Amino acid sequence: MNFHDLQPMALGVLLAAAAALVLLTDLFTKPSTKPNLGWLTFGLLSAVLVASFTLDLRGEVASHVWRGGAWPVFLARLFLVAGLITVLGGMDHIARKWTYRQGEFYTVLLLCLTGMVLLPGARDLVLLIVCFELMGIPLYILTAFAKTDSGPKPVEAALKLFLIGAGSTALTVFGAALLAGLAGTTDMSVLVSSTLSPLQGIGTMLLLAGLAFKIGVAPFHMWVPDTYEGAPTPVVAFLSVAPKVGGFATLVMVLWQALPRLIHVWGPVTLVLCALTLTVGNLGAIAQRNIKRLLAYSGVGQVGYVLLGLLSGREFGVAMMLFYLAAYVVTNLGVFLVAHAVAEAGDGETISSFDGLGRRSPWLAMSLLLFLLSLAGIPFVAGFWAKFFVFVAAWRAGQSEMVLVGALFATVALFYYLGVARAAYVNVSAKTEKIVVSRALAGAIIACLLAVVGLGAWPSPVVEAAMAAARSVSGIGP
Amino acid sequence: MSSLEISLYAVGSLTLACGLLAMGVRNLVHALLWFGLSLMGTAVLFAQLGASFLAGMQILLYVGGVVMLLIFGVMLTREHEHLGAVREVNHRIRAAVVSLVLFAALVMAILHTPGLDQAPGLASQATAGVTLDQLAVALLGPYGIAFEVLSLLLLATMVGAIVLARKRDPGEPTGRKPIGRQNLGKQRIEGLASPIIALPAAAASVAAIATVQAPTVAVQAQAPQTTEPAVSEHESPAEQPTDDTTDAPVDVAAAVALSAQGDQP
Amino acid sequence: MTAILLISSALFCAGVYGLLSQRHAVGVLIAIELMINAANLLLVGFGWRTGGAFGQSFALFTMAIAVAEVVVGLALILLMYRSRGDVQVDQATELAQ
Amino acid sequence: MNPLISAALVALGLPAALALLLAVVPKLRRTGKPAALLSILGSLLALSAAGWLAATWLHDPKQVLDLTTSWLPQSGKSMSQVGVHLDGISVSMLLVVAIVASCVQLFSLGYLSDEPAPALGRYYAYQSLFLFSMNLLVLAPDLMQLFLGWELVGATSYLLIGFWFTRPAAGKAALKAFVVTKFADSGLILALITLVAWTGSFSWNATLPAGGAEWLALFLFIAVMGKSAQFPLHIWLPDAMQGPTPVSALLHAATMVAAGVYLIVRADPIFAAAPHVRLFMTDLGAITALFAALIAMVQTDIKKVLAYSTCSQLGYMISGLGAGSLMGGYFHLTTHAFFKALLFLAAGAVIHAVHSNELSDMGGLWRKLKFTTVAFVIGSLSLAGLPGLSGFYSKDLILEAVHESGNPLALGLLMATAGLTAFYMTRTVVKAFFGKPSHAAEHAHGPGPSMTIPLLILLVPAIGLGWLAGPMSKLYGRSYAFHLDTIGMVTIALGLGGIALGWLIYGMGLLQALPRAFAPIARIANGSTVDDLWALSYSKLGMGLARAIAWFDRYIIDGLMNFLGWLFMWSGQRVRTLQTGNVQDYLYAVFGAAALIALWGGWR
Repeated sequence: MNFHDLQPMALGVLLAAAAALVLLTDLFTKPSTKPNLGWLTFGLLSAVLVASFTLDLRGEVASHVWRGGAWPVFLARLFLVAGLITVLGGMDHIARKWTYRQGEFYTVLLLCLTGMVLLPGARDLVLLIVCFELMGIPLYILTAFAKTDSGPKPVEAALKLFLIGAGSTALTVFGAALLAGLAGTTDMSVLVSSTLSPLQGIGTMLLLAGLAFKIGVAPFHMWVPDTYEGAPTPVVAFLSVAPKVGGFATLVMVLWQALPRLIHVWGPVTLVLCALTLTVGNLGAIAQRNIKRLLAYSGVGQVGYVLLGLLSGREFGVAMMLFYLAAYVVTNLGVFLVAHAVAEAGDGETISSFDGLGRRSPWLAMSLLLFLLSLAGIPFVAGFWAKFFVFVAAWRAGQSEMVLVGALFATVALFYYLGVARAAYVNVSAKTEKIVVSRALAGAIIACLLAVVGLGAWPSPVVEAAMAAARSVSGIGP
Repeated sequence: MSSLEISLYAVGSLTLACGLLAMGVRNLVHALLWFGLSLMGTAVLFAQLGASFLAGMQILLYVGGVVMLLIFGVMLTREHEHLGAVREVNHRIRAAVVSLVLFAALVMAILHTPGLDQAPGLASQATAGVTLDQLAVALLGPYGIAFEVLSLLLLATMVGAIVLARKRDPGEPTGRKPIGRQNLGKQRIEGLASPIIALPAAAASVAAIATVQAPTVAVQAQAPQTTEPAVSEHESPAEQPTDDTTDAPVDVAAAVALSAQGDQP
Repeated sequence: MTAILLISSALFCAGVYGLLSQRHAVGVLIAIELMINAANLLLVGFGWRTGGAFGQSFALFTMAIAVAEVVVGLALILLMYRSRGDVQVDQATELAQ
Repeated sequence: MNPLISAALVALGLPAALALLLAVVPKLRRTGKPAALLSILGSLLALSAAGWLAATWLHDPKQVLDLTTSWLPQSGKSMSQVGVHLDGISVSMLLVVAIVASCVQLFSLGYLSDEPAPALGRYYAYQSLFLFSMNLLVLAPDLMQLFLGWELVGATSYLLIGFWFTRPAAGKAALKAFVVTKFADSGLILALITLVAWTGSFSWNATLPAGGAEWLALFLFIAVMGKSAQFPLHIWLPDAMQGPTPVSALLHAATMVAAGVYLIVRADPIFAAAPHVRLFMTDLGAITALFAALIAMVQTDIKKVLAYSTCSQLGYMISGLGAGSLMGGYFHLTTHAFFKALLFLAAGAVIHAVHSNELSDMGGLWRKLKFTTVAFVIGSLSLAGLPGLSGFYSKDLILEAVHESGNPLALGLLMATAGLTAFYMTRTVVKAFFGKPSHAAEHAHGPGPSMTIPLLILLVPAIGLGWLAGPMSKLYGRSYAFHLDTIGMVTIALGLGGIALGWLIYGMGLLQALPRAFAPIARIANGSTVDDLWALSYSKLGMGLARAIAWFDRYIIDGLMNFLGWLFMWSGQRVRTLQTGNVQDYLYAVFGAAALIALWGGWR
């Protein structure tokens, strides 16, 4: 194995090198210049993103263990965009609150991104699980990064995430052990080549349960509201998008690529989980007063739609799922960053803290409105196409009942999304001063805004890219 | 039933009994000891199945590392004084129901899966076991990439554990009052910084031990596996002392400063 | 092989029981370790049955992952102790509803 | 480029440019009057473009012009087209929208003269946005662009209903309108989904799988029910009257609510292949027509009377379209747009004069507001279907069509509605303009020229459009010549009877009038029995029924929606309480679910 053999997974290698560089730089940086670490990370991430366009990332690594191509590249770009926006939006918060441990923050974040970027190419169960853990363990750390600075809540949030996450890891590993053991190999392309047996069914289910935790499928979502509420907002913004993308990528690879023959086992279960997720997410959000909890439940609801895309079949459904994820990443990051901006101004995290935002900071309020509309799936912002395409895919796959259920809950979702918008535009607040938003955070919000509006006006390029990615993943395997 | 099976059942039920006791006793330190015994039982099972290297690793890593760490954890959080390690009865019944449902599902599936005891490899290779060389080739062959990624995982764990466990960040001014409900025990907690830093060392030992095999493999497989993997592979062992040396003294200094402060009022 | 499967399933379920009934954070960690240990036993058993190195290799990776989780978990438990003064997982209910 | 296309682009682009300008230049918007004049100028230019187009098409009705660019290309072929599509149907609608919008914008200048300048600027920005959205909808070459316009129109409606957002009722009404119409819009989204899933494009001329047209038509009709306020999704429309009156005239009477009807006209190829849905439309339209007319009888708010009357007339249109008469439904849309806009604007002038919506605050206004009275009365007569006025011809067309479709039930309901319509409009006219003036009416002041000119303009089509039914029919690709037959005569009789009855009861006072009118019968039937019986049957049965239906509407239909809202809220609370905060309960859920699905996995 030499360096050229690793070319297809160059993005992961570059990210790992970036993590090492940030860690080393941190060692030799005086506290006063530490805030530059954020910009260093931002620059490195941008460079990797550029590299994803310039390098040739096709081909295989180490005899089928890792495979490049359109699929991992599409997902890698999603992860990188999520990372870039998180770093940009959280930079000032991180520099102010955690001045002396920024280096570690960015190192761990970059390592997490490394795991994510390597995940979609994995064609071996062991590599898949290790990458999945490389994505997961840094998230526990990042969630707890506020430590005891502001009371016990962040620690509790991280502990809940960790305990359920570690339990899910045990489930995943046990399920994977059953599957790999019965097949006699860890190569995912031949995981179910022998005759089907009940143990394989159980293995699939345990694996599914372990993975479902990461994406917050009900009833594995229980940690979501608590962790979102307690953890620092920039981390939550990242946590609410990137691991979900990773989790769904893993599900596609496990369910559609490795275990398509067991669809009679996981298909109905996923369908039920999808319906349950839509119900719990959308109903749970209605009664919330804390904006982060509301967004947590709304995120659970959104997962239901992504799951619908995943269920809807190989190429088209997976492509539409990818588009949904792309729209979801920019939208959800945007809405969390607006909430972050409001909270940073000392207005708290309740929905009533948005009161009068329309008059205090019209641009912030307008961004919030557009993000909410996108989440609600109102034309013509990114979220509309996302829902629309997923529904089309589901209809084509014969899931018309789920389309009706999804449409019903999309209407229910209006209640709570508009509740927030109403606070911003209709409710009156005693406060009149403008909310000061730092330049980096404003830049991140504007980037999300442009993406949401741009995807709404012209979704075609991303749709085409998602189709190409889905084609490249479904062309492999049995 | 063969003699191997009988002995497997015997050791297995001992292991299981220890595991159940670990989950059931009220004293946490006792639970840890039962847990250690259960892990040893697993090691014996490994050895019976021809995985002697793994049995050794099991003793080294789990019994020597994890159990000791957990005992540290119990001691340092001073919770061994509380004996109520398990929850109320109704919670235990609830837990038992869930685990029994899962067990029932598993047993049912095991009994309905044909051909478990007659696999092609069972007769020929099984008795011989997998040699260390074979394992090493696998670890750096098909699992080479996973191995590299694992080293990144350990690096992340190490950095994260250090940054979470240390009381004060290096370079941070010491004027701030610590936030925490239990100020009484804080001097004692200071001591935790170093064991927590030591933990990753234990974790990294997996990587280290496997790395020992690397030269053998390189020779045996005669593959040019030299240049690149070294970058990330040696990252973790290389990084670790650096972090140790920079963080630990500062931490100790901070701890001293803090305890001095804490003593004054 | 049936023996190994039964033993490891029972161990796994013992871990599940512990996970749901232990109230001490370290106890919960023990339970998780027990579950992963059961998975390891399964892997070694399957490796023995098939005769490849995949079982033991997989088990080694799993061990490393388990250790990494213990490390992070202990750091979190320590933080919890610092912020709350106890490590009873069922007492940490500041974030609810 | 074809000059006709350029004219269409002017009608489409100018309002958009103005809305954008007013949105991004706050300074201009806050000046109020200049912003208003700019917006009015824009609408007048759009009107002249539309007028020229209409004149061209009247000359050559068969012409079809397209300027489109492909949007959402997918896998080599194009899923959707955006641009302008000009044919007789779109051009005539364009003209209707332009005339009504210009009149309303002009009228608003006087009506909202008391508003602060920034609010006025905001209002006109919304107005320009509305004109753009409506034109976008009208000129749509396929369902996707129509949907775009449809949603934008809805959003503008939301903004305009909530224009006085400091009033809590306005905010609530806006939210209600949004949620109800969004609920119905999921029908349109479903239609889009099925259309693209079946045919791969959004064109309404595509060939559908067997049975597909019925589903598609059903989904489209659900959306129409919301937008065009059909029972039971009509509940948002009366509440929407919280907006300024000219807005009600433009959006909630003349144009936006008619968008649903326009959608059915546009998607005619789909509906033509869906006989079951069309039958349903005929019946539901007739039910809505009667239901709303009954409720209109007991309303005390002049705008609510007109709002329910709008529901009722939309029911006519839907019923006509369901009966297969594209001409009838579409022509009634056109005439209704003018006379209802006239009625609303006249009502606006009245409200402006007495500062109240309540009929009880009016009375005897004809002395003060002579021109407004004439306009309102002519509008009412047109609505009541008096022969010679435009409403008569279109309504007659619909009734003929329903008759021919062999649906006696719907025909009966619609005929009854015709009588009721005349009755409640007479009631309104008498209560508002005749009789004893109230205190507020004593001090009423007449409207200024910016309010009378629009009324004058709208009077012309409200009176005379009926005579143009022949040429108009060519625009729709149909042919038509008026002839009076039994249905028409019965309708006339019913209308006149309704007017007479209303005049007897409200104009002269029932208790004095009836004994005299029925005197011979009364003498035979022993004194005052008939009188009492009539009074009883009227007050207890007739009005009682109307009140009961109004109550049903308010508490059951509306209440059902509120109940649904409550149900979701309640279950939301239940989901919330599941979240105990104890991580072990969470683990229990996770592992419980895992055990259950493992059981399933092993069993399969």
